[in-house]
Amino acid sequence: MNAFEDPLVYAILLVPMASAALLALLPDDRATGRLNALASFVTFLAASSLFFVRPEPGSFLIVDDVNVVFIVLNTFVAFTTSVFSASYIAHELETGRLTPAYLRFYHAMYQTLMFAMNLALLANNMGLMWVAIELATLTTVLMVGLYRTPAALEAAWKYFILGSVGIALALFGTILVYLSARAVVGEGLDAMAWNVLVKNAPAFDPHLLSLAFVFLLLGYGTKVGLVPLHAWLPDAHAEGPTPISAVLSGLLLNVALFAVLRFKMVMSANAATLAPGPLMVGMGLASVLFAAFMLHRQYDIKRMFAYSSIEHMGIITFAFGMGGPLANFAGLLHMTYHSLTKSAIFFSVGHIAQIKGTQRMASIRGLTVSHPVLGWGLVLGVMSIVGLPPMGIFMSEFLVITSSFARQPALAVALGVGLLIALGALLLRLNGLAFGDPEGGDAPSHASYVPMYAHLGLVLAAGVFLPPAMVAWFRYVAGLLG
Amino acid sequence: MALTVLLSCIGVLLATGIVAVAGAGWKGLASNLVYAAALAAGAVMLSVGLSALAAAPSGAETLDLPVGLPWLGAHFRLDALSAFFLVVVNLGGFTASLYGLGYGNREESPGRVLPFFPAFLAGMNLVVLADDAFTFLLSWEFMSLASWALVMAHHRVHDNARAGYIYLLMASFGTLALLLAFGLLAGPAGGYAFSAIRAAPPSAGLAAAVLALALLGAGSKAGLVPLHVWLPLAHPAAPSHVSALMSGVMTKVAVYGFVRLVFDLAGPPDWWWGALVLLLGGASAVLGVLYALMQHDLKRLLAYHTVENIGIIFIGLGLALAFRANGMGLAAALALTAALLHVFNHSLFKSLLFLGAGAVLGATGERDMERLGGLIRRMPLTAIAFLAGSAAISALPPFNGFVSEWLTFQAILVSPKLPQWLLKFLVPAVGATLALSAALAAGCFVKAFGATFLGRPRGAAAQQAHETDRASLAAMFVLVALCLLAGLVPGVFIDALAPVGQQLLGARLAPQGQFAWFTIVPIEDSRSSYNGLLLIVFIALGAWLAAAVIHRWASHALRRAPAWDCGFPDASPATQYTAGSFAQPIRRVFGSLVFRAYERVSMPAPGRTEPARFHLRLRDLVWDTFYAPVQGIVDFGADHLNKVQTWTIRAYLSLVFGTVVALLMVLAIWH
Amino acid sequence: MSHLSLDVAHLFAGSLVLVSFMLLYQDRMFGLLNIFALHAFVVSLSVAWQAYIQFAPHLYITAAIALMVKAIIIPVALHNIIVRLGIHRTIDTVGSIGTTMLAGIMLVALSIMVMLPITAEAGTLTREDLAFSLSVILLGLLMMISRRNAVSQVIGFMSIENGLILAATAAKGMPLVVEISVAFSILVALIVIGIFLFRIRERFDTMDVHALQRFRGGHP
Amino acid sequence: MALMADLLLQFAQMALVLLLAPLLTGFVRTLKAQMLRRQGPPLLQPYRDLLKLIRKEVVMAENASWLYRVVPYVVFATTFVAASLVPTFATRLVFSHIADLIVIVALLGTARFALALAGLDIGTSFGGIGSSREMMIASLAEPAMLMIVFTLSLLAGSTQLSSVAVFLEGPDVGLRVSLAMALVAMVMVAIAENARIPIDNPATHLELTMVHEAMILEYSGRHLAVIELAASLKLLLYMSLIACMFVPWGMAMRTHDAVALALGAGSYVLKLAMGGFLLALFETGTAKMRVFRIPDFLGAALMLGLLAALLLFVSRGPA
Repeated sequence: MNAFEDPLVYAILLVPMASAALLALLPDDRATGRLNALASFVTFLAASSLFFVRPEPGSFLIVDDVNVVFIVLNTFVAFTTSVFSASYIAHELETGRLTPAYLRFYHAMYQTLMFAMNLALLANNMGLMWVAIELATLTTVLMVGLYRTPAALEAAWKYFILGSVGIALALFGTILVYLSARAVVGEGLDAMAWNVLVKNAPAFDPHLLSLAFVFLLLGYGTKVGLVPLHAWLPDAHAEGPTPISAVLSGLLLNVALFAVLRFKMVMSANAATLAPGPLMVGMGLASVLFAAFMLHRQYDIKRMFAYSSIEHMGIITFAFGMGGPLANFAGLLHMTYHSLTKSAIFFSVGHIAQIKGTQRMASIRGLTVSHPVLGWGLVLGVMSIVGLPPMGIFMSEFLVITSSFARQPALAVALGVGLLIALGALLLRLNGLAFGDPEGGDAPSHASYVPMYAHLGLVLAAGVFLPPAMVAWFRYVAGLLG
Repeated sequence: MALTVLLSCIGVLLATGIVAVAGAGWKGLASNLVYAAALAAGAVMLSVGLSALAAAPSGAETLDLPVGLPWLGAHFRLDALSAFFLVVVNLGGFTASLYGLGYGNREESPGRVLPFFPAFLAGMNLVVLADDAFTFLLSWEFMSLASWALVMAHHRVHDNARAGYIYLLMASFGTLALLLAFGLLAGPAGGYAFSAIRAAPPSAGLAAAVLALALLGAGSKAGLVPLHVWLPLAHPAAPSHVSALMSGVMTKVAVYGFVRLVFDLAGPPDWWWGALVLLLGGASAVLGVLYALMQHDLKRLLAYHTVENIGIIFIGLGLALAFRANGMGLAAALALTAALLHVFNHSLFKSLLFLGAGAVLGATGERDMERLGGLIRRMPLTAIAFLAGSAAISALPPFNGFVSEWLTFQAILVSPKLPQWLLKFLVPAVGATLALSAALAAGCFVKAFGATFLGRPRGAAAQQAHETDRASLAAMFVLVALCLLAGLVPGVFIDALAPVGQQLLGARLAPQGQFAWFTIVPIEDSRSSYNGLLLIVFIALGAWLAAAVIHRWASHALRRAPAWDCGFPDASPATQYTAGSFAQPIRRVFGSLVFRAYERVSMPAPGRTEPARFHLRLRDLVWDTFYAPVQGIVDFGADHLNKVQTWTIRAYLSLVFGTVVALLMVLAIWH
Repeated sequence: MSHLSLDVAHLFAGSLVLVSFMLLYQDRMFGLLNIFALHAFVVSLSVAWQAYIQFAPHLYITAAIALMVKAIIIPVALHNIIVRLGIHRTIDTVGSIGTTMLAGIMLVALSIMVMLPITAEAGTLTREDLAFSLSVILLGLLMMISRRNAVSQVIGFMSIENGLILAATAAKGMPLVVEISVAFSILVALIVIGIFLFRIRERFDTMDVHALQRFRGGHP
Repeated sequence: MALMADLLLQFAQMALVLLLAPLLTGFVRTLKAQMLRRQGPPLLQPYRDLLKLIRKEVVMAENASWLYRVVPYVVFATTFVAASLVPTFATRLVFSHIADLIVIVALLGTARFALALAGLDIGTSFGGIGSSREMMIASLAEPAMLMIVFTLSLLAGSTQLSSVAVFLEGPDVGLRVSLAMALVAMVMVAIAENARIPIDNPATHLELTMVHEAMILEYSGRHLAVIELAASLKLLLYMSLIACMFVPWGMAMRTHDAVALALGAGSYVLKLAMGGFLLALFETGTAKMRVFRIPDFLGAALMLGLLAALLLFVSRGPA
């Protein structure tokens, strides 16, 4: 296998690394935010160039139809989030919730996280991917605990422990996959390279593969936040800085799910293995229903949307579990739309929490009256996340339900009911948040609405019209996913 | 060609909405602009629809756009059915916009109305034109969303937020049902285009499921009992011209959805489909009007009447299904014509009534009839319009409401020819409910008109009321004229509907144009016939005769004197009958059965001075039966799952451990 | 590869499972530490043996790391922590030791059952080693959930990790083993530091339920 | 020429009902009086009343609106048209195509609607009582009436009164249980609709018991005259409805020659006299019932009507 020669791809990895080091050293707390955004932007440019150049896969890194969209999406959301984070963090400094020292740490960690996630997406080696995801977990753990409140520490600790166990399980699965591959491909790096694995999967030992998939699903599923492995997710979202909640929901969950997908491709290439579908459908459905009910008992705005993330991860897992070109396509679409929408929601939530000085929904009212731009942004976001047209999520949910109802009526109905219950909860809260007579504090905040509306605009546009190239990639991947 | 025009009009509407977001700043200008644009677009689309309906037999026109679902695109189709509903939608849109031209200047929060009004119109038009499942549902839900935003326009008013919430929840429920229906029709391969579905109609079992889902989906939007709960909350909450659109037009779009699904896509019906639809229709008709009688909020009363009329429409549709299943083409055409004609008529007089209610609301700021009264003197023109509307909705000849109900009765009278015994017995019973609801509706509108416009003003607001603006009056009187027209020369309208029957059933009524003096003869001359025109002529002649005779010979003396007060002079308007007391006898008759009504009068002992008290408790059985349990289940589940949140990390780890072990066991067994 | 070498590898793997059981059995804090040190020592031995029979010198690094970090440094560190934070010297368990042991035996049986159908050609000594390492992992999990005390839970986690190292080294010629073991050592180190920093005396579940309620936004 | 004759016939019937209506009312009153051993008013008293009324001045409440003055004419016109469309002495009159049975019922509904509105217009409690009770009664009477219509038209396969009459006069009817039920129901409805005892008492002005009279309490002079005329027209209408639906014999059906017409007219008058007599007999025989017993009475009528419609299938078997 030839050496991997492409400066762009290295840029995607090196820019975050370098800027992380730089940001860790820079004392000035004014420029860092902008620098952070700039670095993310450069990364995004480098990533989007991958639409046009398609380098040869190497033994450690690879760019193929499977990950190109996710890399671009990842870097894009990272960029917009960094823009949002600049305005968010400025406010945190003013209110003194964060000191410059922590700020440096925060930015360095932010870039490290980006590096880790890009690496996980680009990795052509499952061991490398594992290391990258572990690194991402560690950084987010540190970010979640950033505020040092007892609640934040508790959340971070819980996240850390559960994440570590998950990581351990995932590693065992990885080892098993390697073993099953070694017998066919032979020892060495090839036995861990995606492109090789997918090619030779039919000859692998089905039992080892099945066993491996169980561990991988549980291991990376912990990161995805599937019920019953979800326990860390709501606290981590609620207690960390909002930009991190946005990145967690919008990107890290996707990355973990992406890992699961990679392995599912290997699985589905081998006919004799235990069908992964039922497992995924079961966990997905469980997540949707569980989250749907839990949403009715949320009083903290960020926790609520964290649970909605669990719900949507459930939908996506359900779709991939269902399999078939339509459902897989829908799942990929849903991954994209969800990360865009959910991060947009967290952007608005972040500003709202800053303006109102609280995350308790009971004391936030009438936003469309007091802060129209922010309030309507939130309304739009929630409308989109519950799957109301013309936003894109409607399209993916339409495809999931219709395509699965013809095959598994009961499951599709259960999914629909779950969606409906969740919708009920979210809309009920939205009523209180956005409408009625305004209530709650009104601290000044130099919010930047651009990222939020950019995301929503994209979701809206995608709901009406999808670019053919994207469709082509997704259909190809959907085919691979079996 | 026609479709291009229509879609560009829709595009204009959407653009207007977006412009309105920007231009919400200057109030008057923006509102005039938006409503003028909506008016123009409505007029154009109305004319297109009419011409398409006229030219319908020449076949359907289709158009594809490269948007929406990739690899499918957005399909649009203009056939007789959609042309007819296009007319209904845009007629309502036209008049509502006309009203809006006047109302717009009174709106206190235009920023929350103007962007969504044209979007709402656009959504309804798109639904009618859509020709694939995705576009259909997208437009359907978009329509719901836009109307939801309009319901929330006055979100600070008490209960409006709740109304909007329940509305959006029920709308999503309906969409889910339709989603599943289309999932069945399209199959796993995903043939979402209606043409593909027509090409491969579902098997009998699937078709039955589709019917059930269509009833849930379209029925919930149309307000079929027991799915109607959101309707009387949401429709009144919106600004009045939007209420007119929602009640008069959007429910009709829902009927369109049902007809499209069941008559066009679901393949040949089974006879019991008709029975099911008939039952639901009959229930809606009676319950709707009974609920309406118990209301004292004018707009809510009107909303409940929408439920009643939807019931009447579905009775017609059910009959059509039953006849079609038995291959009785002509009878089916008759029933369908009756239903569609009632769709048209109801859209007319319900819009009219809501606009009238809006005028009253604008003039007095009151929706509560117990505080109104005597408005016939303060706002005579509105009173005339509202009276005409009331007469029409009470199915009084010579107005249009009577014609469609008369046709429905004629269809019912064909039922003995049905082979199934169940239908034989069911149909006359449903006829009885239809008659009952018609009679009760008359009572209800005597109450509504009497309490609002007649008698003496019950409050200061009613005393200082002023006649509403010109544009609103114009909108109302356009509708009055149409109501009369459709009542006097129904033959013309029946003939206009013929292509729809031709398309859906392959049968049509005898062309009514052939009969002299605009007589309508649905089946045959010796069986039944009706002539509204001559009827009104005779009535006019009779009235004129009496008047002439009297003014020839009688004394013209007229003296104004106080009304007879039994010798207890009391000027207080509180002594007159209120809406509540008017409905009391009927409540005594039906209340205990339908509402579990409970009355208690506490009379002070003789000689005591404290006032007597009257307690009344009504219960909404539909809510208690169908909705409260659902709420209970959700709360139960939420409460119990919620405990998981406060577990310890060790407990969570045990969860993980348990999952691992369980899956390993699965694996071990699978080997 | 001689028969003997296989048997020795097998012996180490088996004895690791045995030590895991000893961990489960132990209910005194310092005794636990010592047994864990033994656990780590056995792992490093087996890794070293693998390095020897696979002629894979880089595995010696892994062995060395295991020996250094887990057999010496961490036990000592934990010992200090226990002394510093004045943690109870006895471990309160969930359910009796006996039932825990029983569960452990079932887990071993389960892991063997799961591994049985794997074809031998997947690699020499793969099946047995996998069965053993899987049982070590499961036993570690069991320990984590059957102990109420942070230190012993950490030890449970580390025994899981030992099982993973065993599996990784047994998988002949697997790349990145060293990197992975390094990454893991960092993870463990962080956990230990976390215990120390956050003063997590008794449990992972630090706060009482009402506090959790508050954190979970439990009150409207 | 033939058309002229037809028109003539039609107008003859119109005139006939207009002229006969007060006479029928008077006839019933006189009969009742004599059954009560009273002298009673002369037969032509209603005509005198009408003339008297239209010569009196109108006393109208101060806040009566324009609606109040229009209603009497509307009520009269609709009732008159309805009455003149019911075949009396001959079927297949030229205008019979304008309206069928359902339309006639609906026309009466229009009249009632207008009258009830007038009752509310002044804003006194009497008008309110009258209107609300009237609508309550109607809400049960109208469906009952329509059920009867169903029964007959299901039987005759037509809602066209002429066709119904022809069919029922024909040989292939025989005696039917459902017909009997329909007749009973019809009579009950007729009593209710015409505000006769036991539903209402046209003679009383005791506030708490009256229904129809309460609505028109404020009317006087020519307005009252028109309303009274309309009331007696309504009575006549129901009589002739019953006559033409249940005892169609003697009407001029096939031919419209002089003999047939004379026969028809004679039989019609005879039927009216009979009906009036029975009505008087019934009214003297029973007492007025409390207002809230009325629903039971009319509910019974409705059930009878429905039963009649359903029994058709039993007595006839599948069509």
